[in-house]
Amino acid sequence: MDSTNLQTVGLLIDIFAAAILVTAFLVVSSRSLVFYIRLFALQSFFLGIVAFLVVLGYGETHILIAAVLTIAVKAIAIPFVLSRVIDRINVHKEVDFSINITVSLLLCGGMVILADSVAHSILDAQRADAPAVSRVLSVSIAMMLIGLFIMTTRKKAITQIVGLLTMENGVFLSGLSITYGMPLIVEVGIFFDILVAVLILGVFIFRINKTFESISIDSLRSLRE
Amino acid sequence: MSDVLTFVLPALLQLVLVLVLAPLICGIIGKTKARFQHRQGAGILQPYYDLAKLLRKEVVISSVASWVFRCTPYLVFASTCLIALLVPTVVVPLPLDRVGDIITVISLFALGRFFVALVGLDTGSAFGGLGASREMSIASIIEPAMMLAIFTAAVTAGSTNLSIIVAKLSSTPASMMNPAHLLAFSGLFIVTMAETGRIPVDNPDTHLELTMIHEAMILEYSGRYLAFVEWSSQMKLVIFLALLSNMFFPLGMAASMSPWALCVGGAAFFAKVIVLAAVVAVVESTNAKLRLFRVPELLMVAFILSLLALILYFIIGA
Amino acid sequence: MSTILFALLLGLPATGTVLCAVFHSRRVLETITVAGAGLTFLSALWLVTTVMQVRALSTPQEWWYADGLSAYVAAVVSGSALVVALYSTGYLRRQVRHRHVDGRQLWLYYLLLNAFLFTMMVVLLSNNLGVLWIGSEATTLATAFLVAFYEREGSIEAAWKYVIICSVGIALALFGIILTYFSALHVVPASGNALNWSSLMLVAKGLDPGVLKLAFIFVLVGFGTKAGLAPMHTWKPDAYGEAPAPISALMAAGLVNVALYSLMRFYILVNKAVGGSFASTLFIIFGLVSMAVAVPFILIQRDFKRLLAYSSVEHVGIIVFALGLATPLAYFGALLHLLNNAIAKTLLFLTASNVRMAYNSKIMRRVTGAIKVIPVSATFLLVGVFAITGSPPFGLFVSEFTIVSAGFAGGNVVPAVLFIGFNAAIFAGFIYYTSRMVFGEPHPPVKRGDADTLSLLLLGVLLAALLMLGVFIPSSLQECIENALTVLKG
Amino acid sequence: MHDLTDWRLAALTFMVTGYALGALLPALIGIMGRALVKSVVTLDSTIKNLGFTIALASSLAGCVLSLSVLLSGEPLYVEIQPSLPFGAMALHADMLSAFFLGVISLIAAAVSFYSLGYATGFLRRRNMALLVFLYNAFLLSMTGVVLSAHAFLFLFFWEAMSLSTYFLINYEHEDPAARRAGYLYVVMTHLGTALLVVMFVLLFSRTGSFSFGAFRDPGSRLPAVVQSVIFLCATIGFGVKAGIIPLHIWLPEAHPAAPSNISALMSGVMLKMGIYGMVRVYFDFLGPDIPEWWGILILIVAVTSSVLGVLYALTEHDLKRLLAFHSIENIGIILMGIGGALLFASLGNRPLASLALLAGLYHVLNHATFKGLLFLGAGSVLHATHTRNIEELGGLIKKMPWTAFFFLIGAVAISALPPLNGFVSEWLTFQALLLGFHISDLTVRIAIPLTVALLALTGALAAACFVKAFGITFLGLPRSDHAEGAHESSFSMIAAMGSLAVLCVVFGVAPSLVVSVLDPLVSSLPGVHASGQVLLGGGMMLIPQSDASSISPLALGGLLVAATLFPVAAGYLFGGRVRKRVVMTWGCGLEKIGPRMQYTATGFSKPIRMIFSNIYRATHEIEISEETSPYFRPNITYELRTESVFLKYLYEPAYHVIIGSARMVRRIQTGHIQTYLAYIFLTLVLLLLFAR
Repeated sequence: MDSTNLQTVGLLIDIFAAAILVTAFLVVSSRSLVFYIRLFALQSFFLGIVAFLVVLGYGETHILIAAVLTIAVKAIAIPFVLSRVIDRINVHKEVDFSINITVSLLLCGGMVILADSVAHSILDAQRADAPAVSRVLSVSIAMMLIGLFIMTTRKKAITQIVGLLTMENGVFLSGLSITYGMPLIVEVGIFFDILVAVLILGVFIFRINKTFESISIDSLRSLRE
Repeated sequence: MSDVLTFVLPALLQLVLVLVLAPLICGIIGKTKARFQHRQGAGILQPYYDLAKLLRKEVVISSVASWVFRCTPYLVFASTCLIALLVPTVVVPLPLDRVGDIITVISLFALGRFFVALVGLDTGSAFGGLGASREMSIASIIEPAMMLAIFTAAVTAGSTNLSIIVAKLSSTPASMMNPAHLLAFSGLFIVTMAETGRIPVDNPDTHLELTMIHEAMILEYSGRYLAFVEWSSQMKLVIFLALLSNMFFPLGMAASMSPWALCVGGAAFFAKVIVLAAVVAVVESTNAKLRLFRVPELLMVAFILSLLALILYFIIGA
Repeated sequence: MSTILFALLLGLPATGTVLCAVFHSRRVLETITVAGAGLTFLSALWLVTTVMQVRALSTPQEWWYADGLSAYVAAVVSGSALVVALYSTGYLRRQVRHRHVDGRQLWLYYLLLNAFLFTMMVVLLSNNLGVLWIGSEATTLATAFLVAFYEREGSIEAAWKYVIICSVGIALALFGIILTYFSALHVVPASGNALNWSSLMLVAKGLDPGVLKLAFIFVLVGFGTKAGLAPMHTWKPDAYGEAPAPISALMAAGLVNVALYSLMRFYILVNKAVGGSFASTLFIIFGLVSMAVAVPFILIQRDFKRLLAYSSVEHVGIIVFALGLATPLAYFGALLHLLNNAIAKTLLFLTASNVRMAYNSKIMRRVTGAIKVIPVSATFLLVGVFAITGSPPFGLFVSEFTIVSAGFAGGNVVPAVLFIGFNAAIFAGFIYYTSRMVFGEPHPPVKRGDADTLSLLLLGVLLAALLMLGVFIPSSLQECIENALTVLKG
Repeated sequence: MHDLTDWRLAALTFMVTGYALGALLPALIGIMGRALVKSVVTLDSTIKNLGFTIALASSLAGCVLSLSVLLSGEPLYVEIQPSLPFGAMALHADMLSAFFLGVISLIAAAVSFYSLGYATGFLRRRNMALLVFLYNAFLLSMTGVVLSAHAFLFLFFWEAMSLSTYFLINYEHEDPAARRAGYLYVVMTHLGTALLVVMFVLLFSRTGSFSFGAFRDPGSRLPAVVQSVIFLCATIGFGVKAGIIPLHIWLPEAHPAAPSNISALMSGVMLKMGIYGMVRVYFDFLGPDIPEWWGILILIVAVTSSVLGVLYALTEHDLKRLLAFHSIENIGIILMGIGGALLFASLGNRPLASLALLAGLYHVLNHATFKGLLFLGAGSVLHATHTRNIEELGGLIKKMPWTAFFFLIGAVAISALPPLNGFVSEWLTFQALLLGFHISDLTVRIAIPLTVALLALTGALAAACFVKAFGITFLGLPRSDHAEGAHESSFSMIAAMGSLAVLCVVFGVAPSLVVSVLDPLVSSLPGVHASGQVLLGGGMMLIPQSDASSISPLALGGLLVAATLFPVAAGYLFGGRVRKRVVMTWGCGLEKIGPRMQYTATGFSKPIRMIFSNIYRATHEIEISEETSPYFRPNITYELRTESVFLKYLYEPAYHVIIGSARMVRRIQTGHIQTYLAYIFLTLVLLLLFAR
């Protein structure tokens, strides 16, 4: 594999990383649960593509499995589960925000800047891969912050799951693009965990809906000082 | 034989002196007061007759009273006698001066007072309680006042031993006139008036419940018990006068056992006590009895005077 | 030899889980769980002894690894698991008798209890940081339904908060792990081992400090959330308050220590790689903040399980603080405190469950005169509270005194003084509520009747252990701690 | 000499194991025996007898040990090697420890004997095994405190002492007052302990060792600032236990709440543990370089405690509360000695410092004896009448003559009246302070006279208070059925009180015994390191320092007795034997006087309340019910409250601040999961900023 292709791969990775970030912003800016899930599916799909690119570029074959899993679990399985949940309890719109959309977008921008500065500051410049790494790193840190931000500002239980998954996508992005994936078993285990987690949370959403006649977590406020 | 001469004899002599002198002084004071009131008044020997009479009369005891009631007269009398052995009157150093110092003297007075106050509560009469309460409250101020007053004299001598104080003072007559000393003296004088139950603090010869203090406590006493209590309070007066005179103006006190010196000392002591007794009588006759709750203010004055005396002594270093 | 050990330690709980999945009869489930926990505990002790001879041991492909530290924590965790398993039998019988629990729940309980133990063992014995992460996430998932066990509103709410918050935390931790991996990629010869603790320690000096710092921050927040360090502790009172008492006990005595263990691993690594006071400063700060945050909630509290939860926040703070002091004496104190806290917390949560069953309420206002209703449990409660607040003659006094003196000796005077102040305040709160619960007359009158003898005996043993640790530390334990200490020193 | 140490070791082991057994054995019997023995009463009485007898025996062993050290003058030092991370530990009995051990054991012996009778009152009512267990544990921990020569050991026993007393205060926990008292006590003392921990760890951080030997050695002197910090920590930490004002608030609550035999121990002995700590730290660890302000501070504390203590005592008519306040007063008097010692030492006048300290320690011994005696007396009264309120008592001297007599002795002693022990120690204190008059230092010249004045005031007020306490309780007519139905206590109780009364007399008339022991003790302390130079003349004469002033209590006592016989004889001489007629007290013309016509305790203290009204800030309300006619009032209730300044202006505000801020902080637990996630989010962001 010669250097030019390597560069193009690197370029593509950056592009898709950017695309992932954009999807995250779109999640922040939208108000329909279905749309959230679709966006998340898209996001995971891009992530899968990044994985494939890593395979192409660096010949880490075991990542192939990781890529397939990503698309299978995150772009298909989890969105499917979540949309089933939505249909069952037919709640489709996110109405209540803690912070309105424009402000949230501004804040997310701020987070990107922070992430970027952090990513730059920690890497010593004389590393060969410093610029590339720092770009992707900043994207994934930003993703995590944004995911967390979504969880703190949106009030539907579903949205919180989406926010969580967004964070994890961020983590994965970094995992793929700066370390070219982890040992296979670890990858598989992680996927398994996430799947189970989502299932459990799905179950809880059902129970919450059953007990509280709503999935707005504002109703989950009986335990406090 | 020799130590009988040097110890026991002088001690006993002094005790007898005080015992004998006490009723007389009261008689004199009584007479003077009577004169002030344009009365004839009883003879100055009247107190002796009273005591003799009381000693022979039968005793009436409350059925409520306990053994405290019966022991107290003897105890009070005993403690007063003991004090009489410790306070220099005619001659210094006293044979027993090492046994107890001024703090002891004050504490012994307190001991007597403690039991008399208990007697006040023992018979279950309201008067007794009233007297005891008032007595102890007043004592709680005059006792420290007295201590401070005497400490002023004590620190000049660098000792609380009465004989040493007196000896030191008589050796340096100049220090008798220093301001700290005079303050202390006036403090002690007020204390004396209060301690011996005189106007303006208390009125010894009335049984009016609103005013009386000391009399109220011993109201239930009669006959021999009363005799001893009265006698010891008369001795108390003499002792206080002795303190007043000798602690501050130890003029003409005998420094040895030589007959001549003793005579001079005796004369001086007699003179001083008479004078002071007269002063007491004058004060009593020219002042009105204070309301009970004004008394503390007067006593506070005594306390402050004594304290000032002590502090003053330090600041100007005497 | 080493393989057998790991096989036992991981296999026993795993098989226990599987068997529980198969069987449904109460008696069988009980036997499986107790036997599993007991054997795990024994093999953990065996591990401890073996690790004393050979510094560290690991499986051929280096997936599993154990040294003094992991052995020590494993022993503590499995020990408390055994106690909890034993107590659970009596507990659940009573619950079934009172119709609080049906057969399905019973089965689920034992199944998840075994799974919980298994996942904790995975974390403690994994050499690969990725596996460690998987294990930690799995502990959350295993306990999720246990927290929601009673299916009341409160328990579902608590479970939701628990899972969400911990998953968030753990996700951050994953990122930290990836960064560590990244920092090691070019240094460790075989990139397959680049996540392996053993190989990371070898090359620690060569790791990129900048990246590792960032990694540590994420790991600290991540595992700190699971350990319940303030301000990430918020799930703790809810989860501990709503879960069945034995589970709360195991979470406070086991899960917390597992999370602390993971923190320690990275702490050692970062100290070795970055050096300086970067990590230790963060630890001291988080420790003090956790203790400080616990104070007001303990001074004013209505629910005694939440009270204990906040006390757990405090004690995690104490341990982290001690680790932050970073002197051998402080490490010793931290490890000792880890054990003491585990025992005391188990004791108190289980006692609290006795109280709750007698009064059928965990609101402290409703509980008075316990000494007359449940004399034994009440005594244990009172004494246990004195133990947890660090009064002699109990173990926690020894460990806390060690930590304080280490703090002063290390020149961290102000933090140490704060430490003492917080402790005093917490003492005031604890004793206030406990004396109100224990003494006086029960009103309205409550039927007299304590827990079953086995449970009480169990509590007695725990109390005796605390008492013993207060007056002397067995030489074997001392060696064991020293052995773990060498690991901590890096 | 070797054999000496041998049997002293034996005594030590006997004592310690004795207490331990006394604690554990009865407890075991109590637990096991329930199954075996049917009748609870027999079981409990065996437990009681066993436990208290063992306590008695081991406290006697303690006496022997302490005497052997005090007389032989060579300390006992036992190295022990516990497996704890604090290095080698040691028990030691140097002169100071031995003295306090003696005080503990003396009182403990008396109280244990007393308890044999007293505790019968708890049979069938209470858990005897628990009482016995706690009692012995309490004694063990106190002996441990004075004997331990290692910071950890000391703190260990110190807290054990606090815990056992906490449980003892809660022994009758149905009474809400007891619970409140117990809580207040345990929290206050725990705060004190926290400061002690700081103190010890400060000492440790410099010396690197926890052993007292290391703290003591002059090589490890700390910088002046740290020294002062340690001094303050010690003063507050030990002051809480000693009950100095303003840290005293727990004391008047706790002492009444505990069973009376325990109150006797707490007031007589446990407070002295605080004093022990102070002396140990000031003169052993921190001496000899002492700044002047330490002494001044202690003197201020001392004066405040003594005067306010006695003033508050005067308004009390709960007998045990009254005694508790007197403990505060006496601690103040003790501290006058200690403060004086510090002051003189700081000015380099070591002999005088040593004299002052000697006076203080002497008063420690005395207060232990007479306060123990008084509390035991109060216990007997409580035992006989089931009330502590002296307004309901009276006339007990007829019902319980022995108790009355011994209580009277205690009262005379505590009022510092000759020739009993209280007088001697206060006299020595006076002498020490008065001799300080010759130091040419302005602060001293202001401080000393004020101290002397207030000491005098304290003594007088104490006398007034005990006239009230004894008079209202024992004299006059019984004021209630409680008092009517009173009966004399059992033999063991009387004997115990008697023995303490004898001690009060002995320590009074034979001061040379005590002084000759105390002087080498004091001069052995590095902070003082000089003899008090008290010449001991013939006839038990005390001549401090110069040849100037002196007393001879023995001679005084003798003369007093002789002089009491004299008037008897005189009266006989003049008027023959006394002729008595017994009639009812004159009732102002009414047929007979009733108990309600007597003076009440409240009435008794009225004049003093008026004199010191600005200290009491008393508020009283008179409630007159006029349902029938304004001329015939069926009942008039008079209620009087004196407010505690410290509670109102120090503790309550502090409490409100703390709780208020706690309420504020608790809001962070909002219940919103978003808030919680936001916390994580912000933490992360902050840390990222921190890392850059």
